Amino acid sequence: MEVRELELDLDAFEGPFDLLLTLVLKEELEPAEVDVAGIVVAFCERLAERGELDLEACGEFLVLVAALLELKARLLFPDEEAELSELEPEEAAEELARRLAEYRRAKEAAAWLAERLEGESSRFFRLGPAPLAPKVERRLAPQEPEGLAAALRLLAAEPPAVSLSHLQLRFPPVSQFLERFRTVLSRRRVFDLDAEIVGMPRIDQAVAFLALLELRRSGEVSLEQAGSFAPIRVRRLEERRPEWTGIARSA
Amino acid sequence: MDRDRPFRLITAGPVDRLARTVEALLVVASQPLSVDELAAAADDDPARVETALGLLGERFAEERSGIVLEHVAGGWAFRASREAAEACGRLFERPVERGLTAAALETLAIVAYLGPVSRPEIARIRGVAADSVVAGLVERGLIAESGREEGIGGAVRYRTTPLFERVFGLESLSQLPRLDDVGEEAVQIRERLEAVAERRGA
Amino acid sequence: MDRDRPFRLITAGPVDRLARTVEALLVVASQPLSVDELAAAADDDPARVETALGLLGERFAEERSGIVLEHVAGGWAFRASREAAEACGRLFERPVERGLTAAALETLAIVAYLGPVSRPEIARIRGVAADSVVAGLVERGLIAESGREEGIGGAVRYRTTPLFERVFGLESLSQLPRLDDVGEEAVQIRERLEAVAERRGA
Repeated sequence: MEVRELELDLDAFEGPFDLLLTLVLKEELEPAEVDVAGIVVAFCERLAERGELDLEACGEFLVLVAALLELKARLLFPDEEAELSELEPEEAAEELARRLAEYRRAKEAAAWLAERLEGESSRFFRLGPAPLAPKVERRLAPQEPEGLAAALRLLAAEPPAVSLSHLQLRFPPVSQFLERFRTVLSRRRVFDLDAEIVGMPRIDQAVAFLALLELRRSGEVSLEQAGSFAPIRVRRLEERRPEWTGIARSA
Repeated sequence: MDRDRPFRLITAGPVDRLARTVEALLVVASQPLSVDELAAAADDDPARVETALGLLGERFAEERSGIVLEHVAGGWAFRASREAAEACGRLFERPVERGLTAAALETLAIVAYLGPVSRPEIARIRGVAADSVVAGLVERGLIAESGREEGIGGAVRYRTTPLFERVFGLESLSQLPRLDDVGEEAVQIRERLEAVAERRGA
Repeated sequence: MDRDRPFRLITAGPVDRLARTVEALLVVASQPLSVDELAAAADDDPARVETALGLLGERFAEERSGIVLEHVAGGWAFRASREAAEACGRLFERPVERGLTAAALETLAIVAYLGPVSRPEIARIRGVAADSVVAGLVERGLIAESGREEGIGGAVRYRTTPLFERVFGLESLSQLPRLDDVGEEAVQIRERLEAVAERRGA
């Protein structure tokens, strides 16, 4: 499966994934305009159609989409110094559910509007002034020049700090899992991924998977899976330990 | 049909004269006119204007007339009859609503329900930057600026326009279905998320 | 008056239906429509459209109706009856406006302090598209075009007008209140505004 040829149909873009990446890199498409969730959904649908887990494709996709997400996040929230507020998992789940409900309502309301518009398609009315209507003259009472100065002062005022409260889902660094897996592999030649990550939060499981793909890419391990959703077996290949340079930095 | 006076619909009398005046006002107006606006322009009583509008509503009704009186966007306005939609479609564009994308409708819904609302707020709800979509809706006249957020350096806020109500055939924003009635409650979504998480974790 | 069918003016028949269609087209048009345009839109014969216009001319005539069908250069259009002229005058006479909207005031301030200035520059500083606000201020005569930016295809620039100075009680722009806390000269004010806009927009 060619990740780069993944066909996308998003708000701001329609076409293959690699064209989208090219446009972003050439700065012809704002990363902020890109609906990353839409890309993930498209990829998952494609994956489901195939019915088998293509690790190569998953790895490539995760790397590309992570890079895109990072780029988008940096552009939306350039203030790297800002403190991320800590939320308890309970509160984070609450917040996530609240946001999803809000978005779902917006979508439902939009569907209602679309239906309404369809029903009103046979209603025509004049948009401009009537052909023979008198001209409107607007007159303005005397104004204080101080109002102009006040308006510019407001425009010159520093904007408030951007709230980062919705970046509560924090990703553990990939390097943490790389170290952990290397330690396990130094003791055992083979282990099952599922046994290592059972009970972890979903975010940690995802990052662990990312670390595994990186180990495979660097030739440290081989991965086996009997079938879809079967346990993923990790096997040590050799002692080679290349310098880590990839995505750990960004995670 | 009496050919000598075939079109004297409204018998002579003060309300009929007022009805003619209201008719005249509506045919030159650029926007729907409220009863108060009509009464002020006609220099007459709002209650009498309502009576006149009742007469005109019978006369300018769908199937009776090519000109139809409607109550929309908080006022009264003339439009073409639905019977003539095909002919109108051949002569007039629909620049306001043509090609409204799903993104535009979602943004419009957010502004209609939550307005006045800023671009960052819209982006937060939709998860995508709202700049070009908002600019497109302003251009179409469906939303307009409505001050800035409280505090210093606040973002520009937007609300829907009377044109929005007119295009969607709404008497007012209160005709939108209640948000509580559409979509799922946060509680329900949360329960679903938890159910999924449990299945995965097991 | 026959109360059972008081408003069936035009006897049933194809020309009456056509007349209703023509009525509908005229009430939607913002320009006079020629017989050919009407015939094309109604998908009917020009001669029959003329007949329909004749019917409508009798119906929408002075003293009979507040809506009057008029033949002007370029075609046919509805207008208000002379009887309603006074009321229409009141409708279009705007009360003296007490103030400007926040958007208009911000834009006007930018043009006054930094002018001549182009629409893209105004949009950059305000962080929102300036097209409709600028168009509104031009229409009201508070700002006017003043050349273009350097280079081929440069954007139109705007400056304030003598009417602006009258409304704000200024003999010249040099009487604008000082903005030393923002910048001493226009150049510094502009730099400061652009820097803040960039931080706000990011």
